Amino acid sequence: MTSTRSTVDLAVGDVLSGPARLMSRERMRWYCDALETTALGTGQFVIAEPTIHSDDDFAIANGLPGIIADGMISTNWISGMLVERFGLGYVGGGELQTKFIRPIYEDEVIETKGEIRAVEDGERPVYVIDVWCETADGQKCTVGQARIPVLAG
Amino acid sequence: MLDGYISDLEKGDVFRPIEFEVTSLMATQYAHGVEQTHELFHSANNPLSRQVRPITAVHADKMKLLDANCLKEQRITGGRGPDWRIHFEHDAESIEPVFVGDTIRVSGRIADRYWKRGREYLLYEIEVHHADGRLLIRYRDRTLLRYRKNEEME
Amino acid sequence: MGAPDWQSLDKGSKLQGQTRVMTAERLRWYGDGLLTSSAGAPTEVGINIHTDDAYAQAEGLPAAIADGMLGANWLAEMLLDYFGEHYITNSRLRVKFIKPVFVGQHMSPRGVVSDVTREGDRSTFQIEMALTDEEGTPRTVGEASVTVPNPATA
Amino acid sequence: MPVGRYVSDLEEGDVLNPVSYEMTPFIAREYCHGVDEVAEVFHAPGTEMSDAHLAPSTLIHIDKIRLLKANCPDGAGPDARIHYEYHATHHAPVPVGERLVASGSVSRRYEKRGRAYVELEIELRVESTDQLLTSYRDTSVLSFASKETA
Repeated sequence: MTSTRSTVDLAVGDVLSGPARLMSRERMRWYCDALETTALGTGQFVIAEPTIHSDDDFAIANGLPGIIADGMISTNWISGMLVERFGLGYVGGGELQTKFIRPIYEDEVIETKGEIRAVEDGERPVYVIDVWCETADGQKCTVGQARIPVLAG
Repeated sequence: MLDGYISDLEKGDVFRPIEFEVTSLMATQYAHGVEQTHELFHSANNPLSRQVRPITAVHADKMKLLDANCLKEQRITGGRGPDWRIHFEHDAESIEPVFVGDTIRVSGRIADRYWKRGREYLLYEIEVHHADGRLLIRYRDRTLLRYRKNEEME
Repeated sequence: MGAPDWQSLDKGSKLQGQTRVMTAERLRWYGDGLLTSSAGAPTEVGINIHTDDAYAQAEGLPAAIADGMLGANWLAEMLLDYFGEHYITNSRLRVKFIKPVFVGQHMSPRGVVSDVTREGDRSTFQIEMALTDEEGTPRTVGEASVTVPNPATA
Repeated sequence: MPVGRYVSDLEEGDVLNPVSYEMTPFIAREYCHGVDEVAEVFHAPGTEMSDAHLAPSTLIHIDKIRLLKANCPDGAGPDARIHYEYHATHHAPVPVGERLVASGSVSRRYEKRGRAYVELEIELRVESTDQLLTSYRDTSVLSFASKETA
């Protein structure tokens, strides 16, 4: 894993990519349970109550065609891509903004991507990166921007 | 002896085989349990174009086989025997992948039961075949029946 | 880890996997994964020698110990990282759990290519492997073989 | 004292009662496990990235959940809430083992195309030093089904 970068080694137009993953029913459930478990934070694992992310009937009753992924799953996949590429520069001083512009449905293959939009000059240069998740046929679902300072060596 | 506890098994016992369909849940949840994030185990979107069950999950086949043959100790549903066993050796040969959707047949026998340095061991020989007859995995597994030593058998 | 890079390996090459700390959470994730995969439905692990110190002590152990298969899977992951789907399609992995692994220990998968056999359009790599603790002491040891197509025919 | 019975009762200007908790290794690890995040820095100290055990940055979203659970004890309201925007700014790594305080307020509540939106501004600080770790803005839709045609 890359943890520090002392020089600007990415240019406008350079791309980042994470793995292509299936948004499976299980992945949706793992996140729901993790959310409840960590929000309660008692040290005990918790199985989440049914939600639009885990229960078909619940989702349909809320006007959805079926269960949809919690937007924080795709946000975390983008975040994971940034952790792997930028390490502490992202974790300790970066910024990530994402919007959930299209639901991610069960069994869609989702790719995580990024592209350097700008490198802002300054004592501490900052990468401005367009980030998004898209389906196999290129429909963007989660879109946003990250700002990550280039770490001094 | 079959149908008792696992500690009742003897050299030469042949298990009644089990047959079942490998589901996506079986593959993805095992991989999740060991933080294997490679997409091979989570979807068909991978170089083999079909979702694969991790080879190491043959260990779960052993558990299912034991549940079907040692009726006093069905561990999957929470049962337990007189002592907790300790896994000592895992030896899996993958001849062909086990894909999600395959119906597989798990068979096996107790190849040996013996004492060594005060501890008693079971040696399992297990095979996983596809329902069409192809051999997929050949598995040998050595397990201590209990951790605590029997000093008389040292 | 990027694309599998077995083509850069030769006799004597060293393999390295991700160092991980053994945690109580990881032991529960493994137990849940194993039982869910075995049962075919979400199943939670209960009290056993891997999840409960008191239970482990009653069995003569100093504390709860890791299920050996968790470390075996970390070794398997190293093979997957280097050999990709070839580890799935044609391989053998044999491991022995020679020393217990306790919560808090940092475990590192390591390997060395002990032999490469090139026959026709295929090569078979033999690998000696160990899961070592922070002192460098092997706690799980093993050997693996993986057969891959030669580059010209890949 | 709760600010609203339901999340859907929240109004612009509402200040949420802060929540204080210890960021335990358990919380960091379980969250990572839920999202396939395997970077070891979020599981243990002493990694290539950091001597300290760190919590993943995205856990700030769980601070929103904590604040809503504490301030709106009866849950979402008549409809399921849908998350629309996540925006976190990291000022320092979030250390595991520290007591943290999450505070927040409702910065906007507005209607758009028949749907009600709520925007929260949240800060996460170290309890003992008041050091700001993360600032976070979050937008949620209070109901997915549009009320325009209802």
